[in-house]
Amino acid sequence: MASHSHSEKHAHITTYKTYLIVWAALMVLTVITVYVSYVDFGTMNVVIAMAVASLKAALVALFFMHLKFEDSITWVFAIFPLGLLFLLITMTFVDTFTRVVVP
Amino acid sequence: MAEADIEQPHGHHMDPATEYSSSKLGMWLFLGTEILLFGGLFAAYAIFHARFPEMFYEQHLELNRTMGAINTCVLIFSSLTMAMGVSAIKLGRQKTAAILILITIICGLTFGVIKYFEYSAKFSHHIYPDTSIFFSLYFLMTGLHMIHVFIGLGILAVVFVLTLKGKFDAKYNTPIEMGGLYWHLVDLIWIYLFPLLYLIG
Amino acid sequence: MTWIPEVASNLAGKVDGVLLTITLLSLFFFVLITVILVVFAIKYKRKRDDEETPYITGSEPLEIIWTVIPSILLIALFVYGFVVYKEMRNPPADAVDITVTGKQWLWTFDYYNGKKTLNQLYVEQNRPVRLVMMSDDVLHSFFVPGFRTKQDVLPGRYVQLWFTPTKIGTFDIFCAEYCGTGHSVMLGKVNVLSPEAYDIWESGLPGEGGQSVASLPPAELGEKIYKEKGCNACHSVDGSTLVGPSFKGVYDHKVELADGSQVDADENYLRESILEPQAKTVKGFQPVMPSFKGILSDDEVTAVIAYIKTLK
Amino acid sequence: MANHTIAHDVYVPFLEKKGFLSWILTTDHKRIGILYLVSTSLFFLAAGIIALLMRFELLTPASDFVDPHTYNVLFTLHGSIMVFFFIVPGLAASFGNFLIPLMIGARDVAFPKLNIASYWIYLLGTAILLVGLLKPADTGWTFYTPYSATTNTDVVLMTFGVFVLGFSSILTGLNFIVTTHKMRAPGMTWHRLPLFIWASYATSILQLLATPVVGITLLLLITERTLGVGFFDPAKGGDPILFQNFFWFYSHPAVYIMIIPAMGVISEIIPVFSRKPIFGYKAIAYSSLGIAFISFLVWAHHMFVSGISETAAMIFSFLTFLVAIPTAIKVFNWTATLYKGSIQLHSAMLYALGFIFLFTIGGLTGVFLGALAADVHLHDTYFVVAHMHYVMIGGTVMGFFGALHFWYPKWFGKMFNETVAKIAWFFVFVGFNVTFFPQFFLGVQGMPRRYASYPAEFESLMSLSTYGSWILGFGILVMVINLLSGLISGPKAPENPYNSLSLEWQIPSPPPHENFEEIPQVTDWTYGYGKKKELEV
Ligand code: HEA
Ligand code: HEA
Ligand code: HEC
Ligand code: CUA
Ligand SMILES: [Cu+2]
Repeated sequence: MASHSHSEKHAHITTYKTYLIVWAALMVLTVITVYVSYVDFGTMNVVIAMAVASLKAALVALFFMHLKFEDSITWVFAIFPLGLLFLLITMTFVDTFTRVVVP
Repeated sequence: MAEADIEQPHGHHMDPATEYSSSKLGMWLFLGTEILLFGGLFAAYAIFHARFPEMFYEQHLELNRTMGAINTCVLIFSSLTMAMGVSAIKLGRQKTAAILILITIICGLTFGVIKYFEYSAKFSHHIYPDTSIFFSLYFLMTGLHMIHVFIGLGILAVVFVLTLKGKFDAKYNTPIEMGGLYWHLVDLIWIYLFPLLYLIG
Repeated sequence: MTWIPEVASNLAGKVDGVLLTITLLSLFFFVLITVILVVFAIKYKRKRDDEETPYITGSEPLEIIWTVIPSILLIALFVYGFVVYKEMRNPPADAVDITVTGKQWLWTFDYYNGKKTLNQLYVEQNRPVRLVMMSDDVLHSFFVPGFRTKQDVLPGRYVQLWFTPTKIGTFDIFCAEYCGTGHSVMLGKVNVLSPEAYDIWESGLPGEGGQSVASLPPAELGEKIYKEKGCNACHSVDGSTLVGPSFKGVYDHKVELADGSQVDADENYLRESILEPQAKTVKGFQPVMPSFKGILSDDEVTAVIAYIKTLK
Repeated sequence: MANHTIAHDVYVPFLEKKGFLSWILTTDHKRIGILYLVSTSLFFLAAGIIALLMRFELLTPASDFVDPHTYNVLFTLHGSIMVFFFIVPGLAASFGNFLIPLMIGARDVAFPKLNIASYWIYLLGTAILLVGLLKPADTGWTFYTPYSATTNTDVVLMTFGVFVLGFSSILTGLNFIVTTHKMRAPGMTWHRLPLFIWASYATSILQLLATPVVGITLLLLITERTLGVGFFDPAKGGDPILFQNFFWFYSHPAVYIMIIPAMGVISEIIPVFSRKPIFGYKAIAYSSLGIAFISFLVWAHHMFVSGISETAAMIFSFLTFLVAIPTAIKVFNWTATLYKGSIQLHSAMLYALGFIFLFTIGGLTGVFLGALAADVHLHDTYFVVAHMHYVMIGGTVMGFFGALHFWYPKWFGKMFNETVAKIAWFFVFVGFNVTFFPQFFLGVQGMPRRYASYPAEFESLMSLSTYGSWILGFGILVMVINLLSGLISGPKAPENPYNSLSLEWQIPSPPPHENFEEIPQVTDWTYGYGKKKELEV
C-alpha cells in the first residue's frame, strides 16, 4: 500500500483543554485586533491586522483542523494553494501598479 | 441501488484506514480549491484597496464593527465546539458529540441571523452590491462566505442526525471529522474577512 | 504572394529581425527532430516479430545537453525580444501626438491642429508619431501590419503607441481585438504622405479628409466615403441588416421610428440621420450610430446621400 | 511485472450489464470513462462541424454564407465547446478514468461515488449550455470584458455552464490525486508508475487548483451583468485587464491540462511499438510536474499588447520561455526512445509520431508568441489560431486519437480495421496541415482572427485552409466510421495484442468488473522491454 503507516498519528486525539487554550488565544487576538483598529498606525494598521489574522488562521489550522498532526503530503496540499494565491495577488499587483500612465 | 448486486462482489475497495486517510486528503484538497475560489476576491480586494484607499477607508466606516466582532466571536466559538465534538466522538462519547455539534449549528444560525440584520440595515440605507467597488466586495465576499456557511450547516445537520442515530463511534467517525474540517475553513475565511472589511477597510 | 507585409516603419525591420531569428532557430530544431524521427522510423522498422532490442533507459550526458542548450538559446531569445519590445513601447520625446478613439466600429483621429478624420490616419514620412488612444466602449486593438505594431485600446484609460513611418503609401489598419458584430469591418488606412503633401494636407480646412476629395462625381465620392468612413461597418448595401438598417431602398421610403411615428426618408431626413443620428431612431435598432458632424463636410454628406439614392 | 489472469468461469466483463440506468448510476471507473468518452467525442464532432461552417464562411472574403453576428456566435461556440466540453475533460477524464485504476493496480478510484457525481455535474453544465443556445453568446471563448458585460446575448448561461463544469473538473482532479496517492498496488512505487499516471497526476493538480480561479472570475462576470458589480468596468472604477489576469490564471494552465495527458499517452505508446524502454523515464516524469508548476507562472503572455505594464510583460515573457524547457526534454526523450528499436507502424504509433512532428511545430511557434517583440505583431492574428490548433489538434487530438486506437481493444474487447485506420490517419494528417499551415503565413501577413469577412489579399491562403478542413473532416469521418463499425462487427480482441508489459494489458479484454481478481504485486516498472546487458541486473 502506498501510504506509510499513519496509525500512531491517527490515534492522536486533542484534549478539550488544548482546544480551550487555543480558543482563549483566539479570543485574545480578536480583542487585540479590534482594539488596534481604533488606533491609527497609518499603513501599519493593515500589516498588524493581517499578521494577527494569519496568527489566528494558523492556530485554527494547526489545532482545530489538526494540521499539526498530519503527514507531509497534507502539508504540501495545504500550503501550495496559499502560494498560488500569493502569486495571483502579487503578479496582478505588479501589473496593475507598474503601468505607464499616459499623459 | 440497482448496482448493488454486481458492484459489491468484493465488498469495500479499501481497508478502513486507507479510506479514512483518503477522505482526509481529499477534504484538504477540496479546501485548497475553496481558498482559491475566494482567492479571486482577495486579489480584487488587494488591487482595489491599493487603488482607492480613501474610498475603502470612508465606506468601511459604514459597516457595523460591533456586529462584525460579535459574529467573529460566534464563529470562533462554533469552531471550538466543532473541534471538541470531533474529539468527543473519537473518545466514543456519542451524546457529548451530538450536543457539541448542535451548539455548532446554533452558532452558525446565529451568525446567519446577525448577517441578515446587517444586510437589511445596508439595504435600508440604499447600499447595494452596485453602490461602489467597496460594497461590491463587501457583499460578494460576505455573500460567498454566507453560501459556505449554509453548505456547512447542511453538512452539519446531516452529521448531527447521523450522530444521534448512533452511526458514529470511536472507530468510525470520518464524516464528523470531514464536516468539521469544512466548518473550520468557513471560520478561517471569516478570520480574514472580518479585519479586511470591518477593521481596515 | 509576399511572406510578410512591406517594411514601412522604423520598428518593422527590428521586429522582422526577431521573427527571422526565431524562424531560423525553430527550423533547425524542427528539421533536426523530423529527420531523426523519419530516419529512425525507416531504419529501425520492425522486420521480424522477435527482433531483439537493447535495454537503453537513458543517458545523463544527453539529458544535460538537451536541457542546457535550449535553455541558453531560449534566454537569449527572450533578451532579444525584450530589447526590441522596450524600444517599441517607449516613444521619443519629439513625436507628434495624435489622439485616437476607437468605438464600435470605427476609428477617429484628432490631430494637434484641430483636424479630425475618420478611419483615415494622415502622417508624415520619417516623422515619429505617438498615438494616444482610448476607447469609447469596449476593447479594440490598433494594428498596422506594415508597421509591425499593435496596441489594445481600452475604455477609461489612455494607452500609447508610436512609430516612424518610413514609406510613402497607404497601409491597412485592422482592429485586432474582438469588439462585436462589426469587428471585421473596423478597418482603416494610414496614409503616409511626403513632407510636401503633408504640408498641403495640414493646411487644408479642418474636417476635410485629404487630397482625395477632389473631383469625383458625387455618387462615386459617396461610395468612397461609405467605405472609408466606416458606414459599411453598420450599413449594408445589399439589403441585409447589420448593426443599422441597410441603405438599399432607404431613400424615399416610409421609415418607422422607435416612437411609433413615420417619416419620409427624404434628403433632409437622411442628412439629419447622419449629422444627428439620435434625433430620430429607426424602430428595431439601438441608438448607437455616432454623429458625423464635424467629420464629414457638407459636400461629403451630400455625396453620401447621392450614393444612397442610387441604391434602389 | 505481475501477471494476473482471472479464472474464466467468474469473468464478467464490465460492459456486460445493459440499460440506461446501469450506465447513469454506475460507479465503475471504466464505465464512467466511457460516459466521458462518448460525451466529449460528441462535443468534438459538433464543434468540428461548427468549424467546418466557419471555414465555409471564410472561403471567400465577403461575409456571404452567414452574417457577421452569426459568425461570431459560431466561433464562440466552437472555441468554448472545444475547450471546456471536449478537450479539458476529453483525455483527462475519459482515459484518466479508464486507465488510472488499471495502471496502478486498483479496483477503482478512491471515491467512486464522487466520480459519477462529477459526471452528473458535467451533464448539468452541458444542459445549461444547451439552454444558453437559445440566444448564444458572441464573446469568443475568452469572454473578455467589457464586451461580455454589455452584449445582449446570453453570456450568463454560457458562463454559468462553464462554471458548473469547473466543479466537475475540480472533483475529478481531486479524485485522481487521492487515487494516485492511496490506491497503488503493493510494489507500485512512484518510480515504477507508468508515465501516463505521472501525467494525469500533474494534470489533476492543475485541474484542482487553477479551475476555482476561473470559477470565481466567471461568477464575477455574472454578477457584473446581473447585480451591476463593477470590478471590470472602468466606468465604475474597475479594470478590464483584471478580468484578463484572472481569466488566464486559469486558462493558461488549462492548455497544459489539455496537453499533459496527451504527452502521457505518447509516453505509453512509443515504448510498446518500438519495444524499447522509455528513454529518460525520470526526466519525462518530473518534467510533467515541472510543466504543471511553471504553467502557473506564465499567464500574462496572452496579454502582452493588452495594456499590461512593461515590467509584467518582461517577467511573463521570461517565464514563458522557461516552460519550453521541460517540454523540449520530453520531445527529445521520445525521439531517443526510437533509437535501435523495433518499430511497428501501428495506427496508434502513427498518431504518436504525428504528435511529435505536429506538436513540435506548435510548440516552436509558441516560442514566437512568447517573444515580446514578435508577439506584438502576431497577437490576435491567424498565427495564434495556427499555433493553438497545432498544439491542440496536432498535440492533444492526435494523442486522443492515438489513445483511442491503442486502448480500443482493451476497452471494448474488439478490433477495428487497421488498414482503414491508417488511411484515415493519412487524411487527418494531410488535411490538418493543409488547413492550418497556411494560417501561419496569414498571421505573419497580418490577417486578424475573429474576422467574419476579410480583405481580398488573404483570399488564396484562406480558401486553401478551407479546402484543407474538408480533407481533415473526411479523415475524421473515416476514422469514426471505422471505430464504430469495429464495435459492431470487429473481431474479438486478445488480452494483450501488442505484448505490452503494463498492468492493464495483463487482464482480460474488456476488463472484468473490479479489474483484478487479486490485487497484483508489482515488482518492476512497466517499460522493461529489450534485452538487458549482462552487467546490468
Ligand atoms: C495544448 C495547448 C497549448 C500548448 C501545449 C501551448 C504551448 C505553448 N504556448 Fe500556446 N496557446 C494555446 C494553447 C497551447 N499553447 C492556445 C489555445 C492559445 C490561444 C488562446 C486564445 O487566445 O484564444 C495559445 C496562445 C499562446 C500565446 C499568446 C499568443 C497571443 O495571443 O498573442 C503564447 C505567447 O507566449 C503562447 C506560447 C506558448 C508556448 C511558449 C508554449 C510552450 O509550452 C511550447 C513548448 C514546446 C516547444 C518549444 C517545442 C519543443 C521544444 C524543442 C524542439 C526544443 C528546442 C526549442 C527551442 C530552443 C526554441 N501560446
Ligand atoms: C480542442 C480544440 C479545438 C479543435 C479540435 C479545433 C478544431 C478546428 N478548428 Fe478551431 N478553435 C479552437 C479550438 C479548437 N478548434 C479555439 C479555442 C478557437 C478560438 C475561438 C475564439 O476565437 O474564441 C478556435 C478558432 C478557430 C478558427 C478561427 C476563427 C476566427 O478567429 O475567426 C478557425 C478557422 O479556421 C478554426 C478552425 C478549426 C477547424 C477547421 C478544426 C478542425 O480540426 C475540426 C475537425 C473536426 C471535424 C471536421 C468534425 C468531423 C466530423 C464530421 C466530418 C462529421 C461526422 C459526423 C458524424 C459521424 C455524425 N478554429
Ligand atoms: C456604429 C454603427 C454605425 C455607423 C458606423 C454608421 N451608422 Fe448609420 N445607423 C446606425 C444605426 C444603429 C441606425 C439606426 C438607428 C438610428 O436611426 O439611429 C443608423 C441609421 C442611419 C440612417 C437612417 C437609415 C434609415 O433606415 O432610416 C442613415 C441615413 C445612416 N445611418 C447613415 C450613415 C452614414 C452615411 C454613415 C457613415 C458616414 C453611418 N450611418 C455610419 C449605425 C451606424
Ligand atoms: Cu474594434 Cu475589433
Ligand atoms: Cu498560454
